[in-house]
Amino acid sequence: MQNHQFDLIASPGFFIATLLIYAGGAIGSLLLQNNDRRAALWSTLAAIAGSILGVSFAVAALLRGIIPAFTSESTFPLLSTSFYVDSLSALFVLAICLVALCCSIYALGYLRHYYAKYNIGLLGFFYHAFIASMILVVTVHNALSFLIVWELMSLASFFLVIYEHRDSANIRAGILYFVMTHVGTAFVIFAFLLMYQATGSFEFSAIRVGLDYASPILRGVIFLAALIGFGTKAGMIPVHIWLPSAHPAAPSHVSALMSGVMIKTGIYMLIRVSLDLLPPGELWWGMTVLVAGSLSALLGVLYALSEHDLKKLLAYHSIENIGIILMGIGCTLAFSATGHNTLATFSLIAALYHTINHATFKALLFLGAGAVISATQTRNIEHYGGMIKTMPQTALFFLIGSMAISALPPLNGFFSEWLTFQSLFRGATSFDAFHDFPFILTIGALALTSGLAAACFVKVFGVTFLARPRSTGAAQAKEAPFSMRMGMAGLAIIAIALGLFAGPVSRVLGQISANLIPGGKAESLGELNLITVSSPDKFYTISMPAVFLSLLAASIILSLLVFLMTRSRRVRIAPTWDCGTDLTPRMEITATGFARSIITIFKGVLRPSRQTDIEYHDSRLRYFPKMEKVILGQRDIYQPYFYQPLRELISKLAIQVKRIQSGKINAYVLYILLTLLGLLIYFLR
Amino acid sequence: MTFITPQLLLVLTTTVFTSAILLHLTKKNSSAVFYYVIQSAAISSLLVIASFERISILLLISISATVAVKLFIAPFFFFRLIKRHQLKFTVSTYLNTPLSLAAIAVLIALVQADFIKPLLLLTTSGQTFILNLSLSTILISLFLIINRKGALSQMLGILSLENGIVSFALSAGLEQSPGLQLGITFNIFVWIIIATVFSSMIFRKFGSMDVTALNRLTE
Amino acid sequence: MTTTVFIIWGIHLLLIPALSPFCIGVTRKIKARLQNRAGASVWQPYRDLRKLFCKDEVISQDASWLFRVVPYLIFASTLVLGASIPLFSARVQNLLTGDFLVIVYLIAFGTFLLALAGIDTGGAFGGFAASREMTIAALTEGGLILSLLTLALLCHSTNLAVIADTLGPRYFLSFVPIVLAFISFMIALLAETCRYPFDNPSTHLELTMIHEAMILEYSGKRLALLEWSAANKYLVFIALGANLFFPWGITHSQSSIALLVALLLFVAKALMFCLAIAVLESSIAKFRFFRLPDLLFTSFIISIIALGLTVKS
Amino acid sequence: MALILIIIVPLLAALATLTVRRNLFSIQLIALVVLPAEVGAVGLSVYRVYHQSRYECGAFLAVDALGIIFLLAVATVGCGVILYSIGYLQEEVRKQIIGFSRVKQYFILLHLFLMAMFIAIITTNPILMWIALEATTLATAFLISFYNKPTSMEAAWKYLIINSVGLLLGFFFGTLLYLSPLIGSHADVSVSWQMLLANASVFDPQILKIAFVFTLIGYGTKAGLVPMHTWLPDAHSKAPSPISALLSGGLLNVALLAILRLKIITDTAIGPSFSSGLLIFFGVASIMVSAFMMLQQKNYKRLFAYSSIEHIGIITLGFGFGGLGTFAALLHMIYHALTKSVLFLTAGNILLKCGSTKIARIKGAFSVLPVTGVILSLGFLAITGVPPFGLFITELYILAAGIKSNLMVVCLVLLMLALAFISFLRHTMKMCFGSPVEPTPRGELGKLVILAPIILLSILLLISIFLPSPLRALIESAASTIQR
Repeated sequence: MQNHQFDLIASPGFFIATLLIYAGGAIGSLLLQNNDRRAALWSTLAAIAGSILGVSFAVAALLRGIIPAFTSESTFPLLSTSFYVDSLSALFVLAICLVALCCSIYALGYLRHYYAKYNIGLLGFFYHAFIASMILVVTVHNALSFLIVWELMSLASFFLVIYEHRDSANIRAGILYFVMTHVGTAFVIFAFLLMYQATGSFEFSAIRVGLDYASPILRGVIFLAALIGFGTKAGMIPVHIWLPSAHPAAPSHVSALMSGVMIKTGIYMLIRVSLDLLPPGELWWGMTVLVAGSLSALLGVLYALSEHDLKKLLAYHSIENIGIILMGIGCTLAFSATGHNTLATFSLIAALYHTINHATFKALLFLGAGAVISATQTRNIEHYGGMIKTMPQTALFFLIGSMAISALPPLNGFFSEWLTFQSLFRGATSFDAFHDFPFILTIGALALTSGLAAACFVKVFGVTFLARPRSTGAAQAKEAPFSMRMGMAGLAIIAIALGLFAGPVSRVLGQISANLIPGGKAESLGELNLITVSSPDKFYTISMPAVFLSLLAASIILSLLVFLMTRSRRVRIAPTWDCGTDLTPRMEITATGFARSIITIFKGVLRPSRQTDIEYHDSRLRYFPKMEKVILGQRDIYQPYFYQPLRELISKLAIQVKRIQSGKINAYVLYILLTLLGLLIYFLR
Repeated sequence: MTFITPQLLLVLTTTVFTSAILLHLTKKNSSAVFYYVIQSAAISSLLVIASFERISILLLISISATVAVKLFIAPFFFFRLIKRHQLKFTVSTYLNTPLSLAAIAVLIALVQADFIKPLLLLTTSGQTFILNLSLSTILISLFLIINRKGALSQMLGILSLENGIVSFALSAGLEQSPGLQLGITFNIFVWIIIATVFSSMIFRKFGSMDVTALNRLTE
Repeated sequence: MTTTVFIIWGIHLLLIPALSPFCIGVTRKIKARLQNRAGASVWQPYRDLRKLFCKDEVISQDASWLFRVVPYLIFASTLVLGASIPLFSARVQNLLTGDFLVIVYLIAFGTFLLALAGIDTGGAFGGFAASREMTIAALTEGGLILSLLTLALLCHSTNLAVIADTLGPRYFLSFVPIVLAFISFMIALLAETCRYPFDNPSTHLELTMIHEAMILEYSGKRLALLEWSAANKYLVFIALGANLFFPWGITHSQSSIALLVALLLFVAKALMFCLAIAVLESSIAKFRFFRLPDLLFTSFIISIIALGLTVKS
Repeated sequence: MALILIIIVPLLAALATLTVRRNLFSIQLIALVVLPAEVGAVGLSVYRVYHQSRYECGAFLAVDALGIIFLLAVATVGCGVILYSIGYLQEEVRKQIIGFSRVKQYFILLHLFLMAMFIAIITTNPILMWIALEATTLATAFLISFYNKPTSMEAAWKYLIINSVGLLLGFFFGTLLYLSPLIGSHADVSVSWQMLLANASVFDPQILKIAFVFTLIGYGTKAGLVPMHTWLPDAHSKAPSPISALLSGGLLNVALLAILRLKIITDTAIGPSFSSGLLIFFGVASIMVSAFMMLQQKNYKRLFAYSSIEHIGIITLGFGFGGLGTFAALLHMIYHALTKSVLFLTAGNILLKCGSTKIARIKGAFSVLPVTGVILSLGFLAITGVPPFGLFITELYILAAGIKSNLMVVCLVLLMLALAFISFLRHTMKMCFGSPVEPTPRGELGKLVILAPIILLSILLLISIFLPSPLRALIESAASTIQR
């Protein structure tokens, strides 16, 4: 590999140029805010340009290896704006820019329905700030600058969440999001402060070296604080509560970015902290992450099943997929803590691969959802139906996304779940019986999760796109504009490609992982080539191209054969069999009905709420119901059992504290006297 | 220093102290002002005597200003306030008299405690008892502000507190430059005017001088 | 030599689709006998398929392109499945698509598409069946994966061909986990292939059917493909059970005699499975839908126990 | 010379305003003239201090790096407030809330208030400082009761009494104790901070401790430290908004300066651990109580007032932690002065437009007051420590300075900061979005009332993103003064 070819692209100057384009996009769209069309055009074109630069920078950086760090001191003490784009950072920059590219192309058409309703210039400003701050988050190498850009990212995304501010639900979602992310950041700050205490520096490079002498307890505390802090951003259960309401509130291309990549910055930092800054880790770290991952995955998908709001449902799937990624990270931590370096490297590939995969297919799904929503003006999937006829291409892209997220071969979701499974299998054999069990249970959780995810996406796709339209909105929907379809097509192609070229991609990821795991060698991972992925000890072998091609070949040959054999048969189009009644859209299965059986089975965990409304033909007789209405909802267990009591406790405390301000001036002077005497007695005894 | 004999100092600080206690005991506003005048008179004579040593024009001005403010202007304002609003008996307290006295006893006991000892080293006359009395005056005056519900009594409490501090300073032998003394006196003068204006405004707005009526801001 | 391997490959590829209607026929015949009926001939499924291929087709006006494509994709997936699993010869160890997770997820691939096709026509039955099918499939997957994982861990490979090849010597060392895993696997088999107590493969009563309701709107060649795919899936499961849990008779030899013997042995094992399934089906009643999860969770738990008992290598 | 100018200009302005009869414009003109004079004088002093480290002017007036930072903060806020007051009072006159005589009274008192604060900062004499501070109390008492409502009378009365008690008891008494080593030396005019510092070694440590406790409580009352803070929310909420801004952005800091001056002496004599323990205690108490109080607030001006208590607590905490904390606390003080005055000024706009200080009565600030709404939300972000505003980084510095010695305190403060953020967020969101409770025409009130907060906010943003190195050098030298 002639590395110097990429020197120009993988240079700090190029990186800064990328950021400057985003800055220009942000300021430009703010300046153009009086003209919707121009602001939209400017902001999307700038974002596309910036993303292309970002993608090329990241690719070049990945191919070239490490970029020399570049640091510039600021006038603030301890704060330096230092960037260090190692391969892990480059990978995340790539993911961010790739998704941002497709989302921006999509936005070209999507922004149209905001014209004259909301301020496009502001949207452009925050959109650019958001992307730029995400890129900074994954490249910055100083804890203070990191915290600043991290907060800027939260801030920008907060404004994007409340962008459609005339809906008070969005404001509430934004508040919840900002509160949760701020509390999460408090934990992050705590973690970094502890690191500062141990090392006396906020530079990552100094922390990395300095923490070697820190006590295991301190490291454990830092790890837990980081897990909670970054877990909040990533949407880990039980600190996920902001996610299902915040992601749907934002404009769809922003939801795609938030779900696709923003929550991954939490994953990035978790990897950075637990594998780069903190090691050596301990076994219980891995186990904790595994448990958190299993819970998130399983509960996330169950909540998604009981959801009828399309974007909310997708948001819950983000929680599920974060859980799967966490499983991979948990394995990595457990392996690296016990010296199984090769296995750790392998597991990290699984986590990273799923991170990228989820970024692509979840962004794809959100973009699809955005297309559907802007066509029908509702987020309730019960009001869709039959849209595969009105929006065939959107449907195809959405189907690809659905199949990918359901981990169906030969798409990319399958491969990363396969990797995660394999890591867990290795975990189930590498430890003593006691420590094996978490792995076995996690395998079960993952198996159940992927099955349920498939069920859920049958529900989503079936109810949204198939059968007959259930509302006039769905019946009169129009296919999305060209640019929106382009955005989705881009992501769909990436999703297919990531499945097909699993070997080479894994090799790149293996290199990244090996850089992070001390003693991890990319060479010891076994074959990772275009055709097969296999372990050195032949524990596993798989060939994604073979799966893909055999399915393709079998289908083509089969169709040809059948076509040749049955050319003479006629095909007649007729109404669906209706048992002699008039078949109306109301007789189709609804999303509620579809998920009902699963929800009933898991009602112990899900605690669904049910609201029935029966109307009788004869209210005295009550035997012949005229109409029965069942609304299945999901009872939130986190609010009433954790957050609500916490809030009440704080309110109670606040009310008690309020008594200090009693309004009586005599009491106020008494405070002064008592403080004086108290202090005198305490200090001068 | 020669002009202040320990005996004289003792007599005067005792007067200050006693009038502070009497401020607690009285039920009539006019007599409270009267006790304050007595207290101020004691302080003023202390100031006058202390300044004999290094008499100067500026010092003379500052002392006469102090005397004027404390002995004449303040009572004048207060009596006018009482007269205008007929405030004979509005002196009410949180604690009744025995309990107030008990609280005062506790405060005086505190002043005798060990931790206050280092302060007593400040004395130049060698009589720690005098400093003790001044400290007690300070605390008792503070307690007066806490205990009383009347605006006038609170004002008197603050002034009495100031007197206590001055008596402490004088008995510890601290002196300020006359210029600064003038500034302080001017401050107190303005303070008395403002406070009187306020209390009469309060009377107009709230119909009484009872500060417990001022309880709307409670958040 | 290459020609032999090529021939073996050919047989391997075609064995499942060729043999599967026969297995269905045999199972039906045995069930009929157990019900004191004469039953149709074991070749009847072949005749049915031919008849369906010759018929014209009626497609619902509400159906989309998905409805038309799905039968081909499902059949293709069963073909890939058949080619990926060990059947009778160890000469063609499939190391490309033979991972057991690929098998499980290819099965899920078929289920997913079939459920979508069921919804696509907008009839009440299709959607209803799709819901049930996905519920069962979701809950089955865990048991299936974990039971196969038990074997994989015993053999230290997740490749089915390797498992079938290497499990034999360790069989009696780990008899208990294998038996437990087998029980779990059998439950998954019944669930996935729409057998009693999960589904009634020969029902025409709307309220009980799952698989039949999803393909209710299909006719002609597409129905034939779907019926055939279902048969393929049935045989794939039987082959998995026969070759993984009873890993004998797969030959390494290249001689045509040995191959023939192995082939016959495989057919015999498959027929034994058909018999066992038929007997099992005849001796139990269909479960109420909401009792099925209990059974599936049982399968799940049993395989977890099996995993716990596994001596890892 | 510049120092004398700093004091003389407001005095002259007050006197000139006194002579004005029935002419609003002349009063405004006088106020406008004060601005460049003050800016020039302060700028000159900053220049001198930056180059000479200390700038003296006669026996009584001098500034060092520590003083100049406070002078800078107070002067900046003061200029912003004067500018704003011109527009604000004009609007009030237009709405017939007040008459001409009140405007005159307001400006006289405002100038005197500024003058008193300037004196307190640049004087070298502790007693003079006390006098100046007491003068601020007296000057602002009538400003707080400006609207003559019962509640504003109540607030003013409480302000007067509590501050008098605090200052008398603590500072005057405490200062006396600080003067104790000079007994017998007949120190006349020349008592100064430097002299006290030079004599620090002759103190009895116990007396010094008592003295510090007294001064901390005395000045703490003025600075609004819990539990002596009780006057603060009342006064801030009832005063005219520009005065609230000046109270928060100026007065509290001046009181802190006095604490710092005495802390330096105490630390020199008995080591820093005693004072830092006390400062941490009051800092944490202030942060905790104010965080909880903010949660239940129904009145936005009170909300801002409690936030001032919180930030004074943070600053105190920073001084208590020492090290990097001192630097950060000084910087935090500047940032907070700017931010809080911006917030109070926007509060003034909202109050004038919507006529209520209740949070529940204010909705849709964005739609009614587009610019003020934006400034309010930016101010909210700044005050809760969200980047890019500087309070974020200074809070981090302060916590970082404390994590080594006071882990639990840092944990607690982190939680309380999050709580404060939550309460602020809830209240601000309620005010910014939605549609107005009563239909109010869209539009700002005037140019000046937007200009002043915008200027202050821009200064804040500028020095948050890029801290000028002279400023940093000044703060560093001030920090080294504090912890020698």
